[in-house]
Order: sequence, then C-alpha cells, then structure tokens
Amino acid sequence: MKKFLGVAIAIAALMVLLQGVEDLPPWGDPNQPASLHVSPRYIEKSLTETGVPNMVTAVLADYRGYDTLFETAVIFTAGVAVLMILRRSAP
Amino acid sequence: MIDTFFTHYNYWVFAVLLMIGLYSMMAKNNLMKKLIGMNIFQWAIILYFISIGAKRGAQIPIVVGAHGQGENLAIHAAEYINPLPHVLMLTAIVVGVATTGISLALLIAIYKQYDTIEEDKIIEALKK
Amino acid sequence: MIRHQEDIIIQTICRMLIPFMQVYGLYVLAHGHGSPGGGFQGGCIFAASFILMPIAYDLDKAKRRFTERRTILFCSLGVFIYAGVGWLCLLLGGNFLDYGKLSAILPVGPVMARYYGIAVIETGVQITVMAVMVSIFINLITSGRHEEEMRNTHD
Amino acid sequence: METIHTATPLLALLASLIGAFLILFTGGKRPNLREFWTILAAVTKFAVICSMLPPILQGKIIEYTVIEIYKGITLQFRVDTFGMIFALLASCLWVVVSVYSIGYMRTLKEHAQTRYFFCFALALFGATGVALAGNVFTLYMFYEILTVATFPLVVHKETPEAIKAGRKYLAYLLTGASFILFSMGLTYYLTGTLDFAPGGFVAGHASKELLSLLFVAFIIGFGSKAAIMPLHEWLPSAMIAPAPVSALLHAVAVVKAGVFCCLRVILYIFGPEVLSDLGLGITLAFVVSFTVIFANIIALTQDNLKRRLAFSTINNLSIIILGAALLSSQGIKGAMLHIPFHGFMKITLFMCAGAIYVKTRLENISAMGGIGRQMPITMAAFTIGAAGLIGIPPVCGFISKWYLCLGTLEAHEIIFLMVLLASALLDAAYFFPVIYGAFFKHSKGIKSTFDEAPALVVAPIVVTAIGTLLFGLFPDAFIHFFQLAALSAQNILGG
Amino acid sequence: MIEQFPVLIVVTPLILSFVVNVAGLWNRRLCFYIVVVALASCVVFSLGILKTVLAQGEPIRYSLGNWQPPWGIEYVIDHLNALILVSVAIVALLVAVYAKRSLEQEIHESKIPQFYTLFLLQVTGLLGITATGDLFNLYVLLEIASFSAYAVIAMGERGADFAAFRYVLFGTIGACAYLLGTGYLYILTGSLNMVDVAHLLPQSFYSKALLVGLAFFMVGVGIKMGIFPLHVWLPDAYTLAPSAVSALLAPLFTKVGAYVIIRIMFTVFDPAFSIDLYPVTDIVGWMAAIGILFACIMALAQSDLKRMLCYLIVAEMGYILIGLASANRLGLTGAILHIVNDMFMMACLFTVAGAIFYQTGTRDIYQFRYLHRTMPITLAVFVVGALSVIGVPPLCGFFSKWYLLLGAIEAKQWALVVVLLISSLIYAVLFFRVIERAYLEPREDHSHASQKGHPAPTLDKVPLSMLAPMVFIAAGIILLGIFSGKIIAHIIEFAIPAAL
Repeated sequence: MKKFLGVAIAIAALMVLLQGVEDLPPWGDPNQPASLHVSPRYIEKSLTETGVPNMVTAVLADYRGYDTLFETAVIFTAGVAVLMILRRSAP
Repeated sequence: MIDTFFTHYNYWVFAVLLMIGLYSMMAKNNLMKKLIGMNIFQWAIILYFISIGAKRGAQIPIVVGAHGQGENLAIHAAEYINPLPHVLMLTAIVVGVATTGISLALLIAIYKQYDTIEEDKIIEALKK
Repeated sequence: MIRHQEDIIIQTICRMLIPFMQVYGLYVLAHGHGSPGGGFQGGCIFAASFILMPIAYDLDKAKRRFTERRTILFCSLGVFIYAGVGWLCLLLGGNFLDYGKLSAILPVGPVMARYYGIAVIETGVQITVMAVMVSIFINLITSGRHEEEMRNTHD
Repeated sequence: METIHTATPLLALLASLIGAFLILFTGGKRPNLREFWTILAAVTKFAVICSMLPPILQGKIIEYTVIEIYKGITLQFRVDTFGMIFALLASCLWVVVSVYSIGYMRTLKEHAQTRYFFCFALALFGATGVALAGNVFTLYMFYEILTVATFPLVVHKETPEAIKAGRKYLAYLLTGASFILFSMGLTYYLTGTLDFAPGGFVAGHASKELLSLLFVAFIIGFGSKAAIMPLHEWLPSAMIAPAPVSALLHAVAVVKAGVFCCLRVILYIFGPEVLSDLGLGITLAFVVSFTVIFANIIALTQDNLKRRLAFSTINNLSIIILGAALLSSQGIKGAMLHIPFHGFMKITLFMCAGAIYVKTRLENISAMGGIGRQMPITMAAFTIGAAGLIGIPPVCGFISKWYLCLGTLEAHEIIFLMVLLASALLDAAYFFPVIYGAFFKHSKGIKSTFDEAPALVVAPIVVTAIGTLLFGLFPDAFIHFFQLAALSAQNILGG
Repeated sequence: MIEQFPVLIVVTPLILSFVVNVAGLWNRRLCFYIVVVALASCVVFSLGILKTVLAQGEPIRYSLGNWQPPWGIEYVIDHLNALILVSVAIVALLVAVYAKRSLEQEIHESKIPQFYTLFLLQVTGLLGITATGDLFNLYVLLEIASFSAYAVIAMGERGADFAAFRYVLFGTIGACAYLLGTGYLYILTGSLNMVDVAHLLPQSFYSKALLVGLAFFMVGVGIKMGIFPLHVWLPDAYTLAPSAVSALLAPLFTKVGAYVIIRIMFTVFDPAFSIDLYPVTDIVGWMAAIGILFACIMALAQSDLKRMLCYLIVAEMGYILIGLASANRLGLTGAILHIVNDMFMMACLFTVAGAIFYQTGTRDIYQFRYLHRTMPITLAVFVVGALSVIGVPPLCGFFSKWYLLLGAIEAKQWALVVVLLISSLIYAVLFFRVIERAYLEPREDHSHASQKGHPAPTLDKVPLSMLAPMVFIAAGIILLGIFSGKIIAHIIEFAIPAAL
C-alpha cells in the first residue's frame, strides 16, 4: 500500500517536473540567462576586484561571503546538535 | 516532451534521481534507507544546479597563471563556466553533510532506545 | 564500540601518513586561491588525519590529542574568526564583511586586502570544519559515551 | 442637532471596569471592602450617566471617539436619547441589584463571591458599552464582552445542570455572535460605514434580496440574545443561576441588551422606510407575535416560579420588538418605554422570587401557598410588579402597553392589537394564581407569622416596587424616560 | 551606527551563540545571561530598524560586503519585515527568560550550554530569514533554523527523537523543494536577488517552468510552516519537544514561514502572476478551508493540551492563507496582522501549557480540575489567550479575524467566510472545554459545598521568571488588540504591495 502510494506520488511529481523541462534552456547553452545576467561580472571582474584567480573562491568568500559565514554556522550547528543529541556525560 | 530529451537530458536525469529519492523516503520502512533516499534527493538537486553552470566550450572558472597581478589580462565571460552554481552547491553540499550527520546521530539515539530502526516497529513500541 | 587491537602495519602506515595528510590539508587551504580548494576541503582532509587516529590506535590516544573541550573551543573559534573579520570591517567603517576596509590595518591596497581577508576567513572555516568533523565522528562511533569507551579500550 | 465631544461616556464605562478589578484584587479576604467597591462603582456610574442627561434632553448628542481602527471603523461612543434610556436603566438598576445581591449572597453563604461580583461588574461594563456604542463595531465589542462575562454567572452554582445551562448559553449566544460578525462585515462592505443613524443608513446600498438577507442575519444574531423563539431555549435553563443573576439577565443587562440591539438594527441601521419597502417590518411583527402568544402559553404550564417569570420575560421582549416592528411613532415610543418599565417590574418580581428562596428555599409555586402571610412586604411588591406586567393602571406597565396599542392602531394592524390584548389576558392568567395562592392558600412549611427576608434583600424590592408605581403615575419622573422615548421616536421618523 | 542595525540584528546572536558555547565550558550559569543580553540587543536593533523604516518611508537596503546587488547579498527591510522582526525579537526574548527554569526541569543540566547555543542560532535563523532579500541566503538561514530545531526537539520526552527524525526527513524535503524553486528562478532569470528577480520575471510569466518553480516554493515553505496536507510532522514534533522549545518554535517558526510565503507570492512573483494569471490564490484558499476544518476537528479529538494547540497552529496557518487567498488589501492586512497576533497568542498558550506541566506534571486536560485554586495567574493568562484566539474583542485575535472576514467578503469567497465563522465556533468549544475543567468544580448542592479534598487557594508555585514573561505576553495580546488600528495605519498599510 505504502509502496503504491509512494510510486504514485513519485510518478505524479515526475510528470509535474517534466512539464517544465522544455521551457528550460538546453544543457550547456552559453546564452542561457543564468550565464548572461549576473555571472559575467564574477568571471570578468573577480580577479581585478579581489585578486583571487579562483573565481569560485572569490565568489564564495567575498561576493557571497555572507552565505559562507552562515554555511560555516550550519556546520557549527550540526556539531553542536550532534553533541547535544548523543553526548551522555559520565555516569 | 520527448523531442527535447536529447537537449535537456540533464533535467531528466535529475528529475528521475529526485523521484527515486522521494520514493525511498516515502515507501521504505527502514529509517536508514529513508536517510539514503534523503541523500539521493539532495544530490539530485545539486546535480541540477551544477548542470546549470555548464557552458559548452568553456573551462573551469580559474584564471591560470595570473596569481596576484591579474589586473592586466582580458577575461571573456564565454571562456569560463558559470561559477555561481558551484558556489551555491558548495553550500548545499555542506548543508547536506550536516543534515546527514544530525540524522545519523538521531538514528543512533533511536536505535539505542528501541533496538530497531524499522519504522513500524518503532511506532508499535511508541503505542504502548 | 572500537576494539583495541594492535596492528603494527596499520599503525606504522598511519604514523607515517598522518603528518603528510595534515600538511596536505594546509596546502589545500593555502592554495585555495589559485586552484580548487579552500577551507572546507582542507578542513575535511585535516579532520581525516585525526579520524585515522582512533581507527588505527584507540580512542583515548586520539582524545588525548583532541579533548572535548578543545573540540568545542575550536568549533566556536573558527566561526568566531570568520564573524570577527566581518565585525572588524564593521568597526573600520565599512559594511559587514567588506574586506576592502581591512587595508586600513594591512599594509596593502583594498584589492589585496580582500585577498588576505579571504585567506583569513578560509582559515576560520578550516578550523571549524576540522573540529566539527572530528567531534561528529567521535560522537557517532562512541554514540556519545566517550568515557565508557575509553574505559573499555583500557582493559 | 449639535454634538458635544467629551470623555464622559468613557468615564461611565471605566467606573465599572476599574470597580471590577478593584473587586478582583481585594478578593475574598476582605468582603466588606470588596462590596464597598461594588456599591461605589455602581453609584459613581449612575451619577456619571445622570450627568449626561440634561444635554441629551436638549436634543444634543454626546460623542467620544477612542481610537480609529480602520477607515470608517472607529471605537466610538455616541450617546443619543435611545442609548440614554438603556444606560440609565442598567446603571440605575445595578445599584439596586448590587445591594440586593450582597444581602442574597451573604445570607446563602455562596461560594466564589469575588468571582461573582467581578463578573457582575464586568457584565455591567459590557451592557453600558452596548448602550453608549456609537456604531455597530463598538456595539459588537461590548456585546461579546457582555456575553463572555455573563457565562461565569450562569454557571455560578457549578452543579451539572448549571454547567449544562452554561454550555447551552454559550452555544446559542456565540452562534448568534458569529451571525452578527458576518452581517457586520457585509454591512461594512456594502456601505463603508458602521455608524448608527436615526432612520437607518443602508438605504439604497444594495439590492432588496441582499438587504433582506442582511436583516435576517442581524435579527438571528441579536435575536439569540433577545430570546425570540425558537432561539429562546437557553433563557429558561439559565434560570438555574442565583436570583440576582436572573434579575440581571432578565431585567437589567443581557436580554435587554439583545432587545436594545434589535431595536438599533430595526430603527438605526435599516430604518422604517427601508423596512416598510422590503415589507420586513410586518414579517418580523408576525414572527415575534407568535413568540408573544406562545411564550405565555408555555408560562402557564410552568410550576417553577423563576421559569414562569422567564417565559414572561420572553413574552415581553417580543412585545418590545413587536412595537418597534410596527414602525409607527406611537409603537416605537411604547417599545422604548417598555424597555425600562419592564426592567423595573421584572426585577421586582425576580428579587421577590429570590427573597422567597432565601427565606424558605422554595422554588415551586404550588408549594408557596400562604407565603403572603409570612412575607407580606415581598408579596405586596410581587403583586404590584405582576399587575404592572398585566397592564393594570396605575402601574407603569400600563403606560407602555397603552402606547404599544396606540402604535398598532396607528399602523392599522388590528391583529397585533389582538395579540397584545391576548398576551395581557394570559399574563393575568398565570400571575393571579401565584398571588391568590400566596394570600389565600395554605401549604405546610409556611409560617403564618410575619417572618421577612433580611433587610438588605427586602429594601431593594420595596424601592423598585415604589419605582414601578411612581413611573406609572408620573412616567416622566426623575430620569425622563418618557421624554427620551418621545424624542428618539421623533428623531427616527423625522430624521 | 544605526545604518548597520540590519546586519547587527542577525550577527549579534550568531556571534554570541559561539560565545555561549565556549562559556558553557567554564560556567553554565553565565550562558543564560549572555542569551538574554543577545536577545535584548536584538529587540533594541529591531526597534531601531522599525523606527528608521517608518521615518524614511521606503525600504532599507543594506548590501553586505559592500557589493552592489544583484552581485552581492543584500538585506531589504521594508515595513513588513520590520514589523515581523520586532515581534520575533520580542517574543524570542520573553520565551528565553521563560525557558530558564522550565529547562532546568526538563533537560539534563550538562546540555544547557548547547541548548542555549542552539536557541540563539534558531533566533539568528529566524531573524535572518525575515531580514534577507536574497533567495539563496534565505535557504541557508532556513537550514540553520531547522537544524537547531531538529536538535532541540530531540531533547523532548519519549518518542521525541523519532518525531525529530521524521521532522528531519520532512524538513529536508521542504528545504530541498525551496532550493529547487530557487534553482528554477535562477535558471530563468539568472539572478538570486528578490528585487532583481521580481524585475526580470515578467518576461517569462507564461513558461510552465515558472509555475513548477512556484509550486516547489509553495511545497517547500508549506512543509516548514505546516500547512494542512504537509503538516504531518508538526503535531508530534511540537508536542514531544521540551515545553520551552515548543514555546519558541510554535509561535515563531511557522509564522516566519508564513511571512516567506507572502514575500514569494507578492514580492518575488508579483500579484499579477499569483492572482490574475493563474488561480494560485484560489487553490490556496481551498487548501486553507479544508485545512482549518480538518485541524479544528483533530484538535477537538485531543485530550493533551499541547497537542491540541499544535493542531490549532495548523488551523491558524489556514487563517493566514485565507487572507492571502482573498487577495485584496483587507485580506492581506488581516493576514499580516494575524501573523503578528498569532505569534503572541501561540506564545501565550504554549507558555501556559509549559507552566502547567511544570507545576502539575500533566498536560491532560481531564486532570485540570481545581487548577484555578493552585495556579490562578497562569489560568488568567490562559483565558486571555484563549479568548483572543476565539476572537473576543478587544483582544487582538478578534481584529485579525475581522479583517480576514472583510477580505473574504470583499473577494466574494463565501466558502471562506463560512469556514472562518464555523471555525471560531469550534475554537470556542475547544477552549471552554478546558476553561470549564479548570475553573468549575462540579458539586451536588450549590451552597457552600464541602471544601474537603480541595487544595487550598494559593498563588502559582511557578517561578517568577516563568510567570512574568507569560503576563507580559498576555499584556501584549491586549495592547495589540487595542492599538491594532495604529499598527495598521502606520505599518501594515505600507507593507501591502501597491498592486493590490
């Protein structure tokens, strides 16, 4: 029963997903909006603006550094969470 | 839908993976399998994002041999793939790892309490 | 629970391996600017070296190097460094995380100030990632009961 | 007519609100201080409201806007002649009832007296708010406060029946409240305002059908409190409450508030023109006249005195609405007069019933034979009140009923005249047995020697009984009910 | 300094959470005070922000790292965020004070520092979600909030860890769905900044992909806020969690989710899309109607006070959705007002549930007899909250309900009107059931019944640090009710998108 339900929902959701597919740009298309709107600045300017050749690092740690701060906070949260869930002090 | 398959197959792959994950999260009885399904689910999305970043005929987003003094060489956006999805996915990966860590911890706690990670058994145990 | 078994091969290999792994972790961190790499990757590699220790030897040996207090301390320290840099930029009159302002205290221009700022925060990230990975690992394998585990490994 | 902006209405409300909390914080440790607060609050309130009387009588309007909630919706008090009638009635009778209930509660050593007095003051707060409200929104707010504050009083005895009665009370009144909420929202959506206007303000804002729907929703909502059949069920079962509470429920605050709101709807939201266009006035009149007759017939069958009085209340409330529904000036005047007059008479009767209970623990009429010899004062008062309800001059009930009858004639609806007369006959039919039995029968357990209830209980009864007589002889005495009613009728039909 | 408040309000609790974690190693008693300091400063910052927004009348835009949007991340704080920020900060502070003693009873004291760390991270996440103007940043903050929620919920009574695990599964689906929605918007517009996206979207309004993206957003946030068909995890998780935790999560997390939905429907996708182009609002409305009725009936079936309240949350979420569904100024006013009111009402009720559990050790409403003798203040607070939820004026719950009603009427959604009225009746049944049990003592004879076996009337034995926040919250409910007019006129009026 549960399995059939699972299959049904999965298929339905798959259909929904695939509905949208043909409106999305084809794979590797250099002219898709994602590659044209924001990212060019990262690619062209990051070296001159931050001096970091590795654009990923530049974007990660500088343009979107705030995300990364919270990303680190996520790791920290996970550490504390595991400590809190599992840690039993000595009897 | 089908005619666009060969130009859009990355979306198909991600969608199928996503649904595999979803199915195993819903239908499996073993919490560990649910957890694995959850991971598949996350990684499908990561795959999707990475595939956004792809650009035909472009290289990885690292300027070669320009360490420090890159002000004077010209860079064209078309030559490098889009770094933003990679950045986002670094975050998403970290989040995924954290989720896995927490849910493993919970699994251990559950196992220590009920001596099983089969969902129905646990629910029975909770009933009484 | 980890049985305490003597295996000369594994122990020797690990003794040789661990320092190199740690150096490599530092390299990945330091070279994150010019090549794939950075705090997260470096941190994971670094953590792996510590994780090898309880695998090869036993837990308390690892714990002696990496006590829980120290773990918690490092967890917080890393993120604190990161956020602290942000605060520093704030105090130097810029927006939060505006590394450019660091040029006021660093002997370089704003662009290179960003370069070094990134380096600093990557270090912070590395510390946190390493500490958290180790602590999660230790808590998972001992399911949170370090002391008993260590007692078991003694006898 | 000119408008005075002053905070006096707010003061009148705060009097009882602050009083309530003083009572609460004083608590059961110091009962005397607590009841002092009650009396003080009651008297202050009455004084404040009386102070507003002269300008009102000169045709002015006292207005005070507390805060604007939204465009066109304000928390606003607007004291006009009609509101004044109800405000005066409530505050004046509160003084009497609080004296009475002190005597009653103390003699019976009731439990949770602090809660009782607290909720009593809170209920009065709500009732006065209803009286002074300047628009439907404010009206609804205080209406709800009144509803909730009365619940603890209804369940005061905390016996299973009491709790059941309380549930019934809430079920009926909250359902009604949601009807009101709906129709209020609809009104605001249609007209964009909620302020009362003599002669109504909805005219021409919507189609006939929608207006009729609105009217029905309103009447169902407020009718649940005014105990129009078939929404009356909660009232008789609420009789389980202590006598002063029944007095409050019936004579002073609750059901009167319901009727008051119905009249507000009929006369100040819709107005005679709209209603006569829609032909709803006569329809409503027929509905309520059914209640008038039927309630009295049921009353005949009741042996429990308080239940019988309850049905008589239902009958009188419907008579009031009937008078308003006739949409004729005399009818409106009569209806507005009947609100305070019926209040006085009915409170007398209930306090008599309470006094009998305090003294002899009797509730059934059949067991009260000869009570008149034991408690002559009480039963004399009872007789006066009953006579008034039947409509025998010179008791005040006669006046209001007279104008109601004139109203039917003015509206050329002889059938309703018949209804009124029939109901008067039925009144007689169920009141005289009580009086007759009280004076000329004998039943065991009743002493034939003089043995009255405590003074604190009897004194209020005497006061109200005399009041009924006075209002019958001089309907415009002291607080000018007559003039107020005449003025408001004139505003509605003239304005 | 005041122009730095938007970031300070988020970063201060973050940094202090690390400090708490370390300070816990040396001195556990210190943690609590650090938390209070952090949250108090948050309140100050939020008030400052609100003041600035009201003063300048247009959104504050704070670009982090001084990178202009859309390249950098920016905080956009308009009247809506400011309002939510203030209320989140205030409720969080009150609950933190409340939490101290109830934790000492329910959580092993060696875990207190970690708990406070997670508590602060939770608040950080919620405040960040409210403040940020960047879709992906919102995702990260959402995850922080969720993680801390998972961990603290797992600290609850028996079965909490399993509930937490299910929460992890559902929450991850939700977060991933949200991320996917972000991905769809990103691939269609190439931007992650909400304002920027909102500008770019209209060119692709007619693509099916966008609709799929919106669906994913809805599902994702819907799971996090526990909208009806996706609420499965909520009752267990919030019931079994420690009372302080549910007192923090239940009011805040779900409401912030509601805020996110409003953001997405009316800021990112502009109203033209969500209302005219596709029947999004109608679907939402029907979900809400069914959800409310379902949740009300489920709540009626519960005997555990906390679980009943949990179903109440689901219903309240439905209320907010009704406001969105009616899709006009009045309805949206109601929705926004209800978010704020509901924070306070739920905080009130859950803290009361916690306090009763603290003193009597039970949450079963059939055991509440004679409670008014032993904890009068708590019950008074409960009555205020209950009446407000039922919608008795002049308490705040009535006003939001009133605007929702007006909105539904104006939108001619008669079904929603009926649901609103019926549900408030069911609420009345729900709460008077409890109030009756707590206040009335069935007795045979009315007069001065025998006092034997009844506890003597006393004041609450609940510590002051728990009572005071409850009383403050109750006062807040009353004040919100009285001043709702001002709040609407000065804040919410500007918070509603002009297109409506």
